[in-house]
Amino acid sequence: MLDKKELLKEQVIRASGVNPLKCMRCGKCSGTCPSYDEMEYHPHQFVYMVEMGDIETLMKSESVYKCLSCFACVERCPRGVEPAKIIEAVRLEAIRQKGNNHMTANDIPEKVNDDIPQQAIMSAMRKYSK
Amino acid sequence: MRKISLKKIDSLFSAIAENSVLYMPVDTKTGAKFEQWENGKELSDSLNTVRSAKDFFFPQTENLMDFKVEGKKIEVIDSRSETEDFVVFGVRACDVKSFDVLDKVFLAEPQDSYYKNRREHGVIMSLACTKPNETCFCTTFRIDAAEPAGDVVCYKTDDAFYMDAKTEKGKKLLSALEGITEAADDTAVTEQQKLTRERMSKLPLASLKADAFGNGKTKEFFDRPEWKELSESCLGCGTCTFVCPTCQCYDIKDFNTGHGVKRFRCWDSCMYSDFTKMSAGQPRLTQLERFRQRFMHKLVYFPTNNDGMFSCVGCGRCLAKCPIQMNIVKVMKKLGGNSNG
Amino acid sequence: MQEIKREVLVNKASELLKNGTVDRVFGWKKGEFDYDITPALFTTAEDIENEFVWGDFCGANFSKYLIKETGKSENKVLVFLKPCDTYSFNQLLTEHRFDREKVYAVGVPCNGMLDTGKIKSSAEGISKVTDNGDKVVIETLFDGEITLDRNELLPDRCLNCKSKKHVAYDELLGEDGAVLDSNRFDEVEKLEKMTPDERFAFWQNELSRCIRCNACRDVCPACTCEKCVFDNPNSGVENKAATNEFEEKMFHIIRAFHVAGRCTDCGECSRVCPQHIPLHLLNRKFIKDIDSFYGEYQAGAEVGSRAPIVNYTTEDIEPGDAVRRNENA
Amino acid sequence: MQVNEYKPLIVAFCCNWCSYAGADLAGNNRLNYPADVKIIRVPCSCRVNPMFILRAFQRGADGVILCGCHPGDCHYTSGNYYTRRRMALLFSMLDYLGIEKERTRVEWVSAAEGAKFAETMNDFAKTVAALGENKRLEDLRCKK
Amino acid sequence: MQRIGVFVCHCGTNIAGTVDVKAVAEALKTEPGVVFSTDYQYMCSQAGQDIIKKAIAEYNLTGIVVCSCSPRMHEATFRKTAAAAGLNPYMVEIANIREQCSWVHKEVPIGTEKAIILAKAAVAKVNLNAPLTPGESPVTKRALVIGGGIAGIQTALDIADAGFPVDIVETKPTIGGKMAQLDKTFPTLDCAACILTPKMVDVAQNDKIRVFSYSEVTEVGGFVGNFEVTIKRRARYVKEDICTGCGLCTEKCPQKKVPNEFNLGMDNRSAIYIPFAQAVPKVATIDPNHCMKLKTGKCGVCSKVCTAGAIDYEAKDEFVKEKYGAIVVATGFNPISMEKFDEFAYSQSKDVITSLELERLMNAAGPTGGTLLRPSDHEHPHTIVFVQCVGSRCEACAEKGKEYCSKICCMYTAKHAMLIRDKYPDTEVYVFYIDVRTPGKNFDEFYRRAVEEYGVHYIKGMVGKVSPEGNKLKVQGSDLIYGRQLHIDADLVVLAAAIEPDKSARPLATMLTASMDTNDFFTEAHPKLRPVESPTAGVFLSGTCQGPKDIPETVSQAGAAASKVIGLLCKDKLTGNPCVAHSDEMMCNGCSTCEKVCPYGAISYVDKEFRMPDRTTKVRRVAVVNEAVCQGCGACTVACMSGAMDLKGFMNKQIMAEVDAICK
Repeated sequence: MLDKKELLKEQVIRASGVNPLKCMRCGKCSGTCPSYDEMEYHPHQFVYMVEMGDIETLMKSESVYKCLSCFACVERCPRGVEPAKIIEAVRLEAIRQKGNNHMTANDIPEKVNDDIPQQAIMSAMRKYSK
Repeated sequence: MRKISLKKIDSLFSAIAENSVLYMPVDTKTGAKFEQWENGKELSDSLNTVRSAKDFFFPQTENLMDFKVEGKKIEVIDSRSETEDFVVFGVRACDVKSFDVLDKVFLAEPQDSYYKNRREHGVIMSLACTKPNETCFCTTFRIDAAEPAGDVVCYKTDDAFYMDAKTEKGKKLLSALEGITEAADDTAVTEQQKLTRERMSKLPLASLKADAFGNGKTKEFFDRPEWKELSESCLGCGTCTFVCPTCQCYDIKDFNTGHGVKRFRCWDSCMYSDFTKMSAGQPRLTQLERFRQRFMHKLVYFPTNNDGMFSCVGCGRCLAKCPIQMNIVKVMKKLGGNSNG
Repeated sequence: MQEIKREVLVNKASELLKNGTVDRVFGWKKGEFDYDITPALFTTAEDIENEFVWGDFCGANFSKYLIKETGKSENKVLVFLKPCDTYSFNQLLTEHRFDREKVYAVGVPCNGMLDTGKIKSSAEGISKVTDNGDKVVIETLFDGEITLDRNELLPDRCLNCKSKKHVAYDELLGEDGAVLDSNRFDEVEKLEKMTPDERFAFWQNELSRCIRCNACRDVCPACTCEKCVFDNPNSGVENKAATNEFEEKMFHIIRAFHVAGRCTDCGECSRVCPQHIPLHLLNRKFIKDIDSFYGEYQAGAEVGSRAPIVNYTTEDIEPGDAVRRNENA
Repeated sequence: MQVNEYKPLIVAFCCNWCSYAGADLAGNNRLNYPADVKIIRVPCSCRVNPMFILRAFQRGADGVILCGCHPGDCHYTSGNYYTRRRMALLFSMLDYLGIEKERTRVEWVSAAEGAKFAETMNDFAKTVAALGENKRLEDLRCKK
Repeated sequence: MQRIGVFVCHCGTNIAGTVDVKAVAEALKTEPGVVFSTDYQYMCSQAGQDIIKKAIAEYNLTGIVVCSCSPRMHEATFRKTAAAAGLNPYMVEIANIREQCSWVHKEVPIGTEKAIILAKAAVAKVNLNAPLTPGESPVTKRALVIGGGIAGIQTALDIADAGFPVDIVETKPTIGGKMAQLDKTFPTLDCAACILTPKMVDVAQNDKIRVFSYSEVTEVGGFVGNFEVTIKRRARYVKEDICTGCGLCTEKCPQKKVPNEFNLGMDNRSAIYIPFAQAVPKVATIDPNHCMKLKTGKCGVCSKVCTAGAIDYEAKDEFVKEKYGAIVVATGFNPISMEKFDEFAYSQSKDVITSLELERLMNAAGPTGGTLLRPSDHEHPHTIVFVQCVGSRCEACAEKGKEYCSKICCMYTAKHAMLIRDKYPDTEVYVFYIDVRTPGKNFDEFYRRAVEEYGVHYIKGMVGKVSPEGNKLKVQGSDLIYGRQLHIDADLVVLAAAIEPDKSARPLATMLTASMDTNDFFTEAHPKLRPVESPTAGVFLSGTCQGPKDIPETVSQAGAAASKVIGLLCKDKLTGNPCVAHSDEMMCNGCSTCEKVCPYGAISYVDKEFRMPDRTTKVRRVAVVNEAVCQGCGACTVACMSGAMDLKGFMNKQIMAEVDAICK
C-alpha cells in the first residue's frame, strides 16, 4: 500500500491533473512570478518538491498562500506543466486536513484593501475564464 | 383410396410430420418454394415451385468426403450422414417423372450412394394438376398430369383430399394415417381427371409432338443449320440447366479449409465454357456446340441410352426463366418442324 | 403500348438492308406466346417482315451482343437501342469493347416494357396479353380475362426510368426524351434506414435463394470480361456454386464492386434473375454512394468519361466517415 | 480471466513505405499491441483488393485494417487516394449488407508515427473484441 | 513443389529474448515444401550467411525464408546472399519476427506462436514465388540541387568535381543562403563571408554548374535516373547575361524605401537591388511589388541609366523542363516567428531582436556598418541579455514552439557574447540558459573561453518577462542556482529563436513523394545507416532540411549526399525494381481501366491477333506494361476486374496464400 507520503503525492498529482515529470527545470515560472520575493519556496520548487514527494513542508510554509493565482507561470511554461494548479492542489490538501485553515473567517475584513480588486474574484476570473 | 376433408388438412400434415420431416410448397413473395412444414403454413396452390423438387435428392452442393493432410500422410474422412426420413408433399406429375429420369442416371450401376441414400428415405406424395399453365407440355412426353406417379397420389377437390397409395412406401405411410382418413371411392377423382385431361388437350403447346426425336436420331439432327440461328443469342448462362428438374450434370471441386480439404460436388451446366474441361481442353468450344449438346441430350442422347425415355418432362420452367426466352419448345418446333402442324 | 409502331422499325430495317448500309439487323423475334420475345439476328428483309416484333416485351439490351457481333464481319450491323440501352452502348465504347464504325445504331423511344415476372404472378395460364395504353388485358386459359393497370406490371427500372434521352444513335425514330429525375434510390434509402440486423436478415434471405446460374453476370453489359475471375481457376476466388452464405455474399459483393462506376443501372440483372433477387439494389447502392461522395455521375452519359472509381481528388471523404454518414443520412 | 478468453484475429495490410515502417518504429520503441494483429506487407495500400479483405473474413479473421501513407505522402503519389475511394465504397456496401462496420477500418500512419500505429492497433483490437466473433462474414468450413 | 529452407535468427536476445526460436524452427519443419529448417545467433552476420549458402547448395533449395528483422533492414542482404549461392534473389522472403513480433509482445508463448504464424505466411508466399530478373533503365547523367545555401553549394561543387553537370535552383536572387547573412562562424571565428564567397565564386566559374537563381521547382515527374523537373524562372526584369552588376541602377532608383530582406528589414533598399556585394550571380533584380514602372508604368530610370541596356520590363515568368538522374534537397531553415512569444516583448520594442538580426547588426555589411548599436536609438548598448531556447524544447501540443532542441543556438550565443565582450569590453553580457549544449570538437572549450576569459555572465534560469520601460528593457528571470529572481535593466535583449524548415519544403516533399515528419523535416531512409538518402529512390537530403545542424555538419552531410549522387550517376544502367505489373494477354479486355489509375503512365495498348477459344482469330486491344516506368504500386491490379493485371513479387495468389496461412 502507498505510505502516507506517496498517498499525498498521488493525491496532489491527481487533483491538479499535472505530471511533474514534464518539467525540464528551466525556471521560467519562477522568473515570471510577481510574488517571487515574498515566497520561501518558489514555483519551480513547488513542482520539484511535489515530484520528490515532500508535500508536508510545502503545506506548512507560508509561500503556498502568497500565490496570486495570476497564472503567468501556467501561461509561459514551455513544457505545459501548470505550477499554479499544483500549488492549488497543495492548498486544497492543506485545507482538507482538519484545523489547518490558514485564516479564520474574521481575519479577513481587516486584510481587505478596498482599492485593490478582490483577489479571490480576480483569481477565480482568471482560473475559470480559460 | 383414402379421403380427408379439406378443413382437417392441417391435422393430416401434423400426423405426417410426427414421424418424418414434411416438406411442402409454400407461397413466398417470389413464387412457391418447398419449405419444411410447421403448423400455420398453408399449402400453396400455385401450379409449380420455382425450384424443382430435384433438390431433395440431388442438392446443388453436396459434401462428398473430407481429407486431412499431415506432411505426406493423407487421411480420408467419410462425412456422409444418414438422412432422416422425409416426405415431399405436393410434387406435380412432371417433377415426379423427373425422379425417374434421375433414377435412371444415379441408380444405374455404379450406383450413386449419396442419391440412393436420400431416395430411399424420401416418400413422394404427388398432387394432380387441375389448372395447367400455358407453358406446360408434359403431354408431349406422355405424362398424364391428372394421374401422376409417386408413392402416394393425391387429388385435391373443392371439399376433400383423396390419397391413393401406389407403392410399398405409400401404403405404409397411408396405413399410419388410417386414424384420421376414411375410405372413399374414386368418382370425384375420375371426374376431376376427366376435366384436367380435357384442359390439357386445349393447352397452346398440347399439339407439340416429340416423336420426331428420340432414339438413334443423332445423325439426323447433329448438323442441322437451324442450330446457328437458335443458338446465336444464347448468353451461355446456367439458368435453364439449374431450374430444370432433370438436369443431372455435376462437377467435383475441392476446398482447402486451412486445416483439411473438403471435396464436394455441385451442379454444373453444359452451357458453361468450362463444362467437361479436360487436359486436352474443352470439347465444345463454341456456344452453338454447347447449345446443341443441351437439347440433343434431352431429346436424342438420353433416349438413345435409356431405351427411349426422354429426359425432358415438359414442366415449362426453362420457358419462363431463360433470360433470352430461348427454350426446348422453340428448338423442337424449329427442328421437328413437320410434326406439330 | 409503345409510341413507335412496329411497321416503322420494320421499314427502317429493311430499307437499311436494301441500301446496303447494314448487312444484318439485331431485333426481337416472335416466340410461342406474347411475352417470350427472343433477341435475334435478321439477315433478310422477309425474315424481318414476318418474325420481327416490337412491343411491350422487348426488354433485352443488345449492347453486349455487339462485342462478339462486330468481330464477325467487316460491314455494319443495325441495332435498335432503347434510351437505357444507349447508356450501356456508350459505356462499352468508353471501354473500347467494340468498333463504333461497325455499328449503325437506331434509337427507339420507349415508354416502359412490361415485366413478365409480374404478369406471371398475377395470372395463371396466360394465353394472350394485349396492352392498350394505360390498361393491360391478360386473357387466361381458365380464369377468363384479367385487366390490370399498366403501371402495376412495369418493372422497377421502368417505373423509376432514369432517362428517356438517347445518348448514342446514328438515327433516331421519333423525338428524343429527357433525363428524368426518378426516385430510383427510394428502395435503397428504405434499406439504409433499417438497422444492421434487419439489413443483414433481408440480404441473407434474398441472397440465400441464389442458385449461381450466372444469368446476371452474362446479361450485364458491364460484365464483359474475356475470362471472369469466378471462372478462372488460378484467380484464387474461382467458384461455381455457393456452398454457404459467405460464398453467396462474396459473388454478389465482388460483382457489384467490379461494375461500380460502370453500371448504367439498366436493370437487366434483376429482369433475368430466375429467383427474383433485387440485384439492382446492390448496384444502385454503389451509384447512390458515388453520387453522394464524389458528385453526380451517370455511367455511359458520354463516351470516354472517367468513372469515379478510377479517379480521385485530394479531399475525398475518409472511409470511416463514409460509413458513418449512412447512419444519419 | 476465463481459460479460452476470446481473442479476435486481426489482419492488417500495411503499405511498405509508411505504415510498415511505422510498425517497425513501434517495434523499435518497444510499444505493445495485441499479438492477434498480423501484418501483411503490400507495396502500397492501393494493392489491397476487396477480394483479399473478403478472403480474410472467410478464413476466420474478425477484423481487417488497412494502413497506408497519409494522403499526399504516398510514395506512388496517388495510391492512397484510390484506396480511400475504393474502401469508402466497399465499407459502405458491407454496412449496407448488415455487416458490422467496426470490423473494417482504414488508417493513415506515416513512417514517423510508431506510437500512433501501436495505439491504433490496440484500439482496433479492443473494438473488434467488443464485437465478438465474426458471425456474419464467416465460412463455417474454415472454422476449426 | 518448391524446396524451401527456413532460417530463424536469434538476433542476439532481440528475438530469442521473447520468442522460442528453436520451437519456431521445429514447427516449420512440417510445413509443406520446407525441406530444411534451422536457427542461428546472427543470420545477417557473415557466418549466418554462410549457413544459408551451404544449405542452398546442400539441399539444392529453390526458395528460402529468413525469420529475422524487418525486410526494410536486411532484405537486400539476404537477397545478395541467395544470389551469391546461385539462387534467384527474388526467391527470398523475410518474416518480420523482431520489430513486429518479439519487440512488441512480451510473453514468450504468445511471441513464439505469432512468430510461427508469420513464418508460415512467408513460406506460403515463397511457395508461389517465381524467379524475377530486374529490368534496367538508363540514367540521365545530370543532378539537380534544390536550394543554394552552403549545403546546396557544397553538394553541387562536389558533384561537379566528379565531372557531372549540376543545376542549382535557388528561390532568392542569389545563392549563399543563411550563411551569407552571418558575421563570424564558430568555433574558429573566421568570417562567414571569407569562407563562403570563394565557394560561391567557384560555383559561378565552374562550367559544370548552372545556377537558376530567383527560380523554384514547380513539378517533378518520373523516377530515379529519369526525373523530369519543371523549373519556374521568375521574371527578373534584368537580362542576366548582359548585366555586369555595376550597381549604377541601384543607386539611381528613386524608390528607396523597400525593407531589405537580406538585413531582415532593419534597413531599406531600392526597388532594383543586388542583395549583397558578393552576390552570385552578380545581377540586379527588380522587385515587382515596389517598382513604380511595373506598378504604374511611370519612371524607368534604371533602363535609362543602364549602360549595358540589360533592363527588360516585358520579361515574363519562364518554365524550363529538364531531365535529371538525381535530386538533392537543400532547402535550409528559417528562425521561427517570434510573434507568439509576447512575454519577451519582441513586437513591442525594437531592441528585442533575434540572433540572426544580431548577426546583421554586427556584420560590416549590415545596417549599422558593423558597429553594434541599438536598433531603436542607435546608442551603444551597455547591458545585453541573451535568452536561450526561445521556442525550442517546448511541449508538443503547444502550437507556439518546437518540441526539438535547435542544436546551434548555444554555440552561436557563446560566439556573440565572446565577440561583444571582446569588441566592447565595457558591455555587461548576461546569458539566461536552461542547459548549455556544446558537444563537438573544440566546442565546449569555446564556451568555457567565453565564460572564463571574456567574463560572460551565464545564469542558469529562464527569463520570465521582458517589459520595456523608458529606453531600458526590464528583464525579470529566475537565477536557479542562487535561488533569487534577477531583475536586469538591459539595453538590448537577444532571443535565441528556434529554427524550422523552409516553408517551401512541404510542397516540394509532395512533388518528390518524399516523406516528412510532423515538424516538416525530411525523413531520412534510416536515421543511423542512411541519413542522407530519402526513402524515395534518387532523392537525397543535404543540410538542415533533414534536421537542425551547424555548418560543419551541413558541409559534411553535403559531401555525403554528393558522394551518393555520384555513386548513382556513374552507373550507366539502373537495375529497376522487378516487382512490376504484368498483364496476361489472353484475359485482358483492353478496357483501359488500368491505364487511368497508373500514376506513372506505364501502361499502353497494342492491337494483337489472338486465337480465340471458339476457334476464331480476332484482333484484340490488349494492355502492355512498360517495365522500366512501372514502379510496382499495384493500383492497376485492383482496378482490373478480370485479374489479368498482376504484380510480380506480390501476385494476387501470393497475398491470398499469406492471408490463408495467417488465418489458419
